[in-house]
Formats: sequence, structure tokens, C-alpha cells
Amino acid sequence: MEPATAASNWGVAIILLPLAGALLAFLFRRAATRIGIGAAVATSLAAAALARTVIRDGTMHHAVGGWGAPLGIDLRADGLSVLMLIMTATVGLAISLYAPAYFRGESRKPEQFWPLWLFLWTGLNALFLSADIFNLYVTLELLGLAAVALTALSGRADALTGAMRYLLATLLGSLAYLLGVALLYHGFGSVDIAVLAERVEATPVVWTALGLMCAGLLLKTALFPLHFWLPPAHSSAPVPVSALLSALVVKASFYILLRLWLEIFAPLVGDGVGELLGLLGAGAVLWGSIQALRQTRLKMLIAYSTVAQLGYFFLAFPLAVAAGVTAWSAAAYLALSHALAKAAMFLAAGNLIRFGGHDRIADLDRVVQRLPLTVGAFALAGVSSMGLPPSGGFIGKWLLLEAAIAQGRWDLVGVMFLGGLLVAAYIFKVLGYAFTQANVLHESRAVPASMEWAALLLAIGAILLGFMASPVLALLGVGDPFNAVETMG
Amino acid sequence: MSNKTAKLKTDEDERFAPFLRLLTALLVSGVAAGLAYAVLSLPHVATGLNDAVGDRLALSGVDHPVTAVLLNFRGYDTLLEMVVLLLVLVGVWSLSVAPSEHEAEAGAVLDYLVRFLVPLMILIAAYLLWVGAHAPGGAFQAGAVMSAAGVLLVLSGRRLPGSLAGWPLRLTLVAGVAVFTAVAAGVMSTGASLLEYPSQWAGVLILLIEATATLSIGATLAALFLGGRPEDGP
Amino acid sequence: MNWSTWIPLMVVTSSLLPGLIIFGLAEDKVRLRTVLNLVGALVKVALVGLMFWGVMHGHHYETRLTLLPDLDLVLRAGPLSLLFVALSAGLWLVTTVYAIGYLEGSPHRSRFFGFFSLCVTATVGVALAGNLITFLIFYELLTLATYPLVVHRGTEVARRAGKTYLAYTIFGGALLMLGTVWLYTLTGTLEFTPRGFLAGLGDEHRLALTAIFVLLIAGLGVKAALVPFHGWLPQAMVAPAPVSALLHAVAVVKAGAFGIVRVVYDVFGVEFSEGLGVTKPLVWLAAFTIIYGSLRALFQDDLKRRLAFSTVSQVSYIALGVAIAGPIAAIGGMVHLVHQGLMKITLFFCAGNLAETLGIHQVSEMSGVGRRMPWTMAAFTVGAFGMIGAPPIAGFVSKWHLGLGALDKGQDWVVLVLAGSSLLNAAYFLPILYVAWFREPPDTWPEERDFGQKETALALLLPPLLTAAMAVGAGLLASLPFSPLAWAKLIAEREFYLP
Amino acid sequence: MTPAFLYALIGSALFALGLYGLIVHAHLLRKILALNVMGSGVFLVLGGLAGRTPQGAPDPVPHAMVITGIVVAVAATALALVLMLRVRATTGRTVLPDGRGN
Repeated sequence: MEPATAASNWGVAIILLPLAGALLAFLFRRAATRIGIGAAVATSLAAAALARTVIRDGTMHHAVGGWGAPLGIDLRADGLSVLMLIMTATVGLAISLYAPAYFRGESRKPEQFWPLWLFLWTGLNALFLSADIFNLYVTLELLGLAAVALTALSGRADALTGAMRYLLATLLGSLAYLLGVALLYHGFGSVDIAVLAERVEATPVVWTALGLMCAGLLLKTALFPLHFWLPPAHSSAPVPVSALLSALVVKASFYILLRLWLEIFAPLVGDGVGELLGLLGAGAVLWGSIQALRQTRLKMLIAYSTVAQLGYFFLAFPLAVAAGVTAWSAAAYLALSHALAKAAMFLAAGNLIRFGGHDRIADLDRVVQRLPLTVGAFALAGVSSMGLPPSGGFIGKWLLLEAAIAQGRWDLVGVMFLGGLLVAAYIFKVLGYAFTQANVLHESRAVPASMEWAALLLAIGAILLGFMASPVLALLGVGDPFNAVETMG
Repeated sequence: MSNKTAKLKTDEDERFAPFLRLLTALLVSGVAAGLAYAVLSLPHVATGLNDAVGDRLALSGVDHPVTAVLLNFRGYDTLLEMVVLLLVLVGVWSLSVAPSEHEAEAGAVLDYLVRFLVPLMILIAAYLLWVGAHAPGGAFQAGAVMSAAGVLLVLSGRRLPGSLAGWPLRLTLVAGVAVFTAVAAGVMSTGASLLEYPSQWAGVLILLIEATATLSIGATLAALFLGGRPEDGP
Repeated sequence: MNWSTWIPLMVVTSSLLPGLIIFGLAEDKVRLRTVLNLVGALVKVALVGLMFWGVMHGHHYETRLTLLPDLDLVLRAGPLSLLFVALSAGLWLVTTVYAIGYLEGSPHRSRFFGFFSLCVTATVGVALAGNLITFLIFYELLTLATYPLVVHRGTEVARRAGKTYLAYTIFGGALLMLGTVWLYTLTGTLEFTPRGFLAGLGDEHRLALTAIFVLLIAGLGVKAALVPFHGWLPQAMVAPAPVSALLHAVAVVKAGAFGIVRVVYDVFGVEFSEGLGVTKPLVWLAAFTIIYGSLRALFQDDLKRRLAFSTVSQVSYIALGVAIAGPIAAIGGMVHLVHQGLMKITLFFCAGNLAETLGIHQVSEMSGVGRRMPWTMAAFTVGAFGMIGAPPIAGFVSKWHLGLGALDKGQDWVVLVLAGSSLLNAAYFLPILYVAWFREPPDTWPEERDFGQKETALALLLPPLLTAAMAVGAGLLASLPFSPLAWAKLIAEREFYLP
Repeated sequence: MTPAFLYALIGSALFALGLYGLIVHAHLLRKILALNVMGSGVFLVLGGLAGRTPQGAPDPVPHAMVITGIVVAVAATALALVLMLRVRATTGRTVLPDGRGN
């Protein structure tokens, strides 16, 4: 069949490297941490290499087994895939630097964490590369089950119930998605996205599949009002896991939704569904932010903040009708910025918990002086979340506002405006207490430098994204995932 | 329902109010009706990928179409699915420790039955594995039978000796995915795609993958049945 | 690409870099921190001086970095930028000296000076911004950099003041961003252009443009403390004195006022704004703020609060001068940007000295303080008379041009506002001066610190004396070249009004 | 009505029935069973409709997918059951706190 290109090799490598790492970490338990870090570094390098070749040579196609769709499974890496892979690698690497210190001294935890996390990473990379909706189902399950197992890792009651609720939700979502896959296959004889895109027509089968797949993926993405499982799971998991879940795992199902929408459903369904998704997104922004503001625990606040920030991505759906590229680029940029910022926030929260033994916001007690790097990380990540310049969040918000204003969608403009103010309110609520002396005395533990720096570097990354719009948007253009050509025509 | 009243009831009693049940029933009926409508709107005749599989079956290295799809055309799905199985085992092991041996001593009859059945089941597994190449069967069916043998052993109170419960067990569990991955990646060294078996080697490679997969799947399922990691070492 | 391309960026980084290094310094590295601060400030002043020379000789300084595909981050040194840059660079140097003296021995100085430097970085960025998005970026950065300074003391009062400060400024920033994006969707450019870049837009956009103007001015009005957006300013007084000086005289309120100048002259263009009918309401708003701030100042016993309300009033002179939309008034407004800075920073330095040396915070505690601290109070007196508008101090020059400009544009009533404001200024400053100079001092001061022979530490005394001297100088020597007035005239000629 | 459609309709019904059970029942074991019922429904739809080929021999691709799906479902169920046992061991109850999950 087609000759293997450099891009293909790197594409395969970023799936197999973390997989191999997971197997080795499981096999050689005592070396799990070292193997894990090695696999993380190798995977990140492979992701960078893939990005380089894709930028140079254009979209990567790889026919697994040499068969090609529709008989075989195709892997594909265009600009959007690569952006997601880079996001995963960046956050993944930071978390891999953070985790060793976090789990140090806890018996068995490293040997349990590393294989599961590397399996999760395998699932993420496989997912972002897949062009086959059934294969996407398998990756989704890989991802979901690894995430659940990681959530429950601490074994505490809140973590177990959080994980259980998460598992039920994620399985329900997968089944709904799979039923949609079944209907599409039997309707059009393929599970390859590109083949389906050519064949689908607006039949009842497509509508039903759209409903099932959307519902399933929205549940997994925790879009309001299907977010009920997210705060308990994300807030009770071990800190590196919380960061992974909020930064990466919810993005995966969003990514699938976006792909399906762009390539299969959007031309068929008209504006109504997009409007509905936008409405839910608006609800998420407002409801999530208000809930975040009401929290007294830092991890819960950050988890609800994820619910809110996810809403922004969905504001792109109604806007894409007339301003496709701008709106989708905005969503992708926001997703990327959110991944870095949210991971940084969770890691910072983990440092605060390690330091003070609690995450009560009102008792942060001048922690800015004692953990300046950590509070700095939280603050910088907060800046990006608020959409204040200079940061990735600002660029994303700018693009989204631009799309909304250009179309006169003042309702969405209003939501973004209010949402931004609410984020500022809850971020500065935390920072205000971090600067203020509290009435309580509490013991404090030293926080290892690697934990502080991992958080700070991620946050700085979120800020630097504010200056990288041109290369990132250029990357997003590779392979034209947002149908720019069609929109212009 | 407040916590106070909840405490007086058993877990099984916690149910929806009749009104909500009715509402749910209506909603779910709607889902069923929608699904039925969609299903019935499908064309009555569809070949799907039947012809495509038929055309390439000769190249796949096996004669049975389902096995060809599982191990060759869509072998990548199967690889990931075995990863899922292994991952779940790792997850289960991180959650709990296997309960120690049951006090209930296996009776003589069960013991005899086990001694008789287990070798037979292994034989059946081997047959299923072999027959998969041209008739229904294959690694999963064989693995399931293997695991049933393992479950029988567990039920009769047998456990792996400590010396085998460590890395030998882990190696067995990992072997299926490891061999599959190694073959998938190894064929790329000739410039082929991931999992693109050279056609003359396809049959052998698939058999190799299936054999190790059977072993690993059997071990994994049996280990899952135990519900926790074996107690070994610190 | 030659070196002059990078000078504007270097001006920004000359405080950014020291700031970032200072964050990493241990608390006890006093000398290194001081050196970094002063070197940064001196380098900045030198670079600004260089740009002054260059711009006089027709050189062009511009740094341009790509931000979005069609939008650049632009730093450009034009005459108007230089006016503000010079003010901030000069006053930063003075304030740094003052802050080093003021904070001696107090905790968390690395953090303080780090954010202090960031704050000036943002201000300089605001001044040099060559388009609206660059302006917005530094404007928001300013909000973020000043917050830690406002809550620096870590008390519950400080936390609440910080909350109020943010509630206003974040809201204002959001309005500004909204207006900016909206404008961009209409024009496709945000580049500051002399006499504006909107003239080409047709009549169908009048309503949208009016709304954008309101959004932008409201967003800027928050920092410029235009009524009703002024509420944060008096509350932010909990911050240490150098911060108050910075907030009031140099950075925050001036960034807002400067932004209003930019929007009216370089975005909308003054003729276009007039045609749109948006300048009149702005004149009214500014005039109202002037009177309102003065009235409120009358009733404050807390010295810093009185000064804060005085700022609310005085900064609106700038908006007033801009909104009158005539060349002479514009000169008055722009020159007041500098003059008010010099005078108000003097007053805050003096208030800080009183608090730091004698523990005086209330006007009622000031009786006879002139005898205890004659130099400080002399500087204070200069500042106060300048605010009132007494010649030959700088404030008079501003008011004179504002009045002339208003008459020139036929808005005679504005003169009454100016006169009324001066009377009110007198009404709240003269009693302070009377009490300080002519009342008997009490036996003990609230919290006296001993400085031996001197009335207070030298680092605290020299800055207000210097700025007071500059305020007098700017007034006396207004007709010389390079005076703020001469420069403001140059701006008006070169940029706003074609001869 | 061909057998293929009968299977698919029954599958649809099982999916809906499982969904009902998942929502209505609080006990975790019932929820897990309900998910399995749903899964069986999906597999019936996926596998059953493969029998619509004119030649009579069913389309092998969906069958392979069903096998993959079943293995995944088994794995998920195993994890769910162990998690349920841990929830019971730590909280003393086999329901989720605060209402009833889905």
C-alpha cells in the first residue's frame, strides 16, 4: 500500500511509546517511576517530531494494516489532531514531572499510577489520531476506564463514590455513542469518517445517530446540565489525576464531537442543533461560574470552573454558521489554553494542600509569601482563564468575541462578558485570601520544588500562548479541519 | 429523601417516586420509539463490508472472515481492546487485594471434577484457538474457556503459589498485548504500515498473536474474577 | 531591521526584567534589589531621553510583533506617547527612591518591588502602545500588576479594598475589550492614526460607533475615575503611600485619562467625534466629575481620602480638555497629564511622610505639623497651591489653557466650572495649610519615629522636594522649549490639528 | 419483518429498558446490570442488522465489532463491580450519596 512516511512513523510512535511504557511499568514495578518519566519524555519528543513533520509535509494519513478505509482503520493527523496531541504532551509531561514527588513515600501508589496514566495517555493519543468512529469508541473506553481507575486511586470514600458515579456516566455515554456508531454503519456501510462524510444523507438514521452520539459525548464532556458527575470526580481524585481529567480527558470527547460535527453532521442538520449546543454552553458558563464562586474548597472551585470553561467551547457551534474558521479556531485555542491553565490550577491546588493540609479557601493565610511560585502559577493560570491579556485565553476569547460581534450575536456576547467577570470574581476570591492573614494556625509541610515548578511552567505556557497565535493558527490550518475553503466558497 | 429516612431503609428500597418513574418510563419509551423508527427506516438489504472482506480474505492469512476482521483488517481495534482488558486489571489491582482463600474446603467431588475438567478445558481452548482460522472460534473464545478453568481452580480453593504470583503472573498478563504490539510495530521495520503483515507470514503471525492472547486473556479474566491483586511482597 | 526598531521594546523591558529578577530575590538582598531598581529606572529615563532627541529630529521608533494574523503588538514612540512615557519614567525613578526609603525594614519587599516594576512596565506599555489592542493588553496588565500592591498589607481591610478595586477595573477592562473587538469587526484595523481611522465608515455605522465610543470611554473612565466609576479610588487608599502615589499620579488614573486622549484623537479623530455628537456628553461628565470630586473632598478628614477625591476631580481636567475638542483646550488637557502628576505625587509623598514619621493620617491631627516637618509641608504647600491653580505653579498653566480653549470653542460655561473647582480646591486645601502652619503642635504625635536631626529620612524627603520643584519649574518655565507645555503644543500641532 | 430487523428492534427495546433501569434504580448492582442490558441491546442492533446481506452469510465486520464490544463491556463490568464492592466496604452502603446519580 502507501509507503510509510516519517510522519506515519511518529504518529504510530506516539501511540506505542506510552503503551510500551505502561506495560514495562506494570512489569517492573520498582522502576515504575523511572520508566514512566522516560516514556513521558519519549512520547513528548515523538509528539514534537510529529508536529514538525505535519507542519512541513501536511496532513498525515496512515492506513493501519495497509488496507485503507473502509475495510481497515485509518489514522489521520491534521492540524487539529496535532494541536490536541501537543496539548496532551505538554500537560502530560508536566504532570509526569509533578507526580513522582507527589506520590513519593506512598506505598504502591507509584506502581499503580504510572501504568494507568500511561494507558490513559495511549488512549488519548490513539483517540486524537483516529479517523474511524468505531476505533474512536475503543479509545474512548480505554480513556474512560483508565480515568475512572485513576480517580479512585486514593481509596478514600469520596474518591470511590466519585469514581463510581463517573464510571456509570462514562459507560452510559459510551453505549449511547456506540449505538450511534452501529446505526451509522448499518445505514452507510462504513465507520470511516471520511467515507461516511461522502455517503451520509439527512435520513432518520442520521438524526438518531446524531442524537445518540451527541448525548453520549456531551455526557462525557460534562456539558451543562450533564455535568453532575464531574465536580465530585475531579475534586476527589489525586491531584495529578484531577489535572489530567480536567485538562485532557474531557477534551477528548469534545474533540470527537467536534470532528463528527465538522465532517459528518454539520452539513445536514441546519442551525437548530448548533443553537441548542450554544444554549447549553451559555448555561454552562453561567451556572458553572456561579457554582464555582459559591465553593469554599479550592478543588471544588476549580472543578466547577472546568464546567464553566467547557461551556465556552460550545459557544462556537452557533457562531460557526457564518464565521466557521474564526469560531472553531477560537474553540480550539480556548481548549488548548484551558488545558494548560486548568492543569496548572489543579497542580497549584495540590501544592497548597500539601503545604497546609487543607484546601479551605478562606484559610489560605498569606500563602503567597510562603509558596510564591505556586500562587504565581495559580494567578497566571487564572489570568488565562479570565481571558485577560496577555494569555492564550485572551486570544481565544478575542476570536470568539470577534465571531459573535461580527454576526450580531449580542446574546452570546453578553454571556461571554458576564462569564469573564464571574471567572475574575472567583479567581480573585482565592488570590485575595492568599494575600490575607487568616485567624487559624495550622501546620505546614514543605512542598518539593518539582511540584511548584511543574505548576508554574504550565501556567507560564498558558501565558505564552498569548504570543503564539500566529503559529498555532497556522498549524490549525493544516489539512483544513474547519472547512475554510468551503466556507469561503 | 432526607438522610434520616434513608438510614431506615435498605439500599434496595431507594427508588424513584412513582411519578418520576412514570416520567422516566415515558421518556425511555420515546427513546425506544425513536430507535425503532430509525432502525425500520434502514434499507432492507445491505451488504455492508461483506464483499470487501470477501475480496481480501485470501490475503488475510486466515479463512474465517470474522477472525480476519478481528486480527487483520481491524486488528488495531483488537489490540486496543486487549489493552482495555489489561488496563482494567491494573485498575482492579489498584483498588483492592484479592480475598484470601476461602475457609470452605473444596469437597472431594469438586476436587475430582476440577482435576478432570481443567485439562479438558485447556484442550478445548486450544481447539477453539486453532479452529478460529477457518470457523467460529479464536482467541477470545479460547481465552474465555481458559479463564473458566482458572475460575474453577479458584473456586476449589487453589491459588497461585507465591513464587508465581509475582512477575511470572504479570508477564503472562502482559504477554498478549506485548506480542501483539511487537508484531504490529515489528512489521513496520520493512517499511510497511502498522500491523501490515507480510502476506506469506500473515497466518503464522496471527496464530502467534492469538496463542499468546489466549493465554493472557484467560489469565486476565481469571484474575479479574479474583477481584484484587494477589497478596505478595510488601 | 536596525536598532531603533527595538528601543520601544527596550523601554518596556527595562523595568520588566529587573522586576522579574526581583521576584526571585531573597528578602534580605537589599542592596542588589536597590541597585536593580535604580539601574532599571535610570536606563529607562536614558532611553526615553534618547527617544525624545530622536523624535525631535524626525526619527521613527517602532517595535512590531505579530499577535494575531492581522493584528500586531505595536510599540511606537510618537510625541503623545513620549509625553506620557517621560512622565512615567521620570516619576518612577523618583517614586522608587521614595519607596526604598518608605518600605525600609518592612516585610515582603521583593514581592512589592517586583509588582511595582511590573506596574511601571504596564504603564510604559500603555504609553507606547501603537494600536488599541496593544493598549488593551497593557491596560489589563496594569490592573493585574497593581492588585497585589493594593492588597500588599495583607489585612482584611486591604483584601476588601482589593476586591472593590478589581470589581471596578475588571469590569472596565471587559467593557474596553468589548468595544475594541467590536471596533475591529467594523474596521479591520486598530492602528492609532492621527485624526482617527474611522472617517471612511459610512453613516449606517453611526449608532454602532456611538455605542463603541461609550464602551471605550466607560472602560477607560473606570481607571480615570470618572463619576460614576470612581468608587474604587478612595478605597484603594489602604495601600502603602508609594502605591497611592503611583496609582494616582502616574499609573492607573493616568492610563485611563491617556486612553481617553487616544480614543478621541487617534481612534475616532476629534472632528469625527464631534460629528458623532459624543464629545458634548463627555464634557458634561468631566465637568460634573470635577465638581463632584471637589465637593466630596471637602468632607474627608482622612488625608489620603481627601487627596483621593481631589484626584477624582483633577484627573477629569484631562478628559475635559480632550472633550472640548479644540486645540487650545487639548493642550491644556495634555499638559495637565504631566502637571497633575507632578503635583499629586508631591502631595502623596508628603502624606506618606506624615504617616511614616509621625503617624498622622487625619487632617485633624495635623495642627502645627509645619513646625515639626517644615520641608515636607513646604512641598505639600506647593502641591496644594498648584492644585488650586495659583500662578506660577504648573496647575495654573493647565487651567489657563483649559479656560481659553473652552472660550475658543464657545463653551463659556466651562470657565465657571473651572473657577468653581478652584474655589473648592482652595476650600479643602487651605484649611489644611492653615492648620499645619498656624496652629500649635500637640505635645505628642500619634506615632513618632526618631530621625535625629533631620525631620525624616532623606529618601523620603528628597522626592517630594524634587517633584515640588519640578511643579514650580513646569509652571515658571512653561514658555521654554521642552517644557511640558511646549511639548503639548507640539503634539497638538503635529498630530491632532493640521495647521 | 426479517430476523435482522427483529433482532435490531429487540436490541432497541433492551437499550431503552436498560436506560430505564439505570435511571430508576439506586442500588449500584442494579445500575451495573442495567448498563449490561443496554450493552446487550447495542450489540443486538450492531450484530443483528449484519444479517441483511443478499448472500445470506452475515457481514463479518459488525460481528468482529461485537466481539470487541463484548470484551470491553466485560472489562468495564469487572471494574464497576470491584469499585462497587469498595464503595460498599468504605461507606457501608451500595448506593451513591446525594441522590441517585443519573
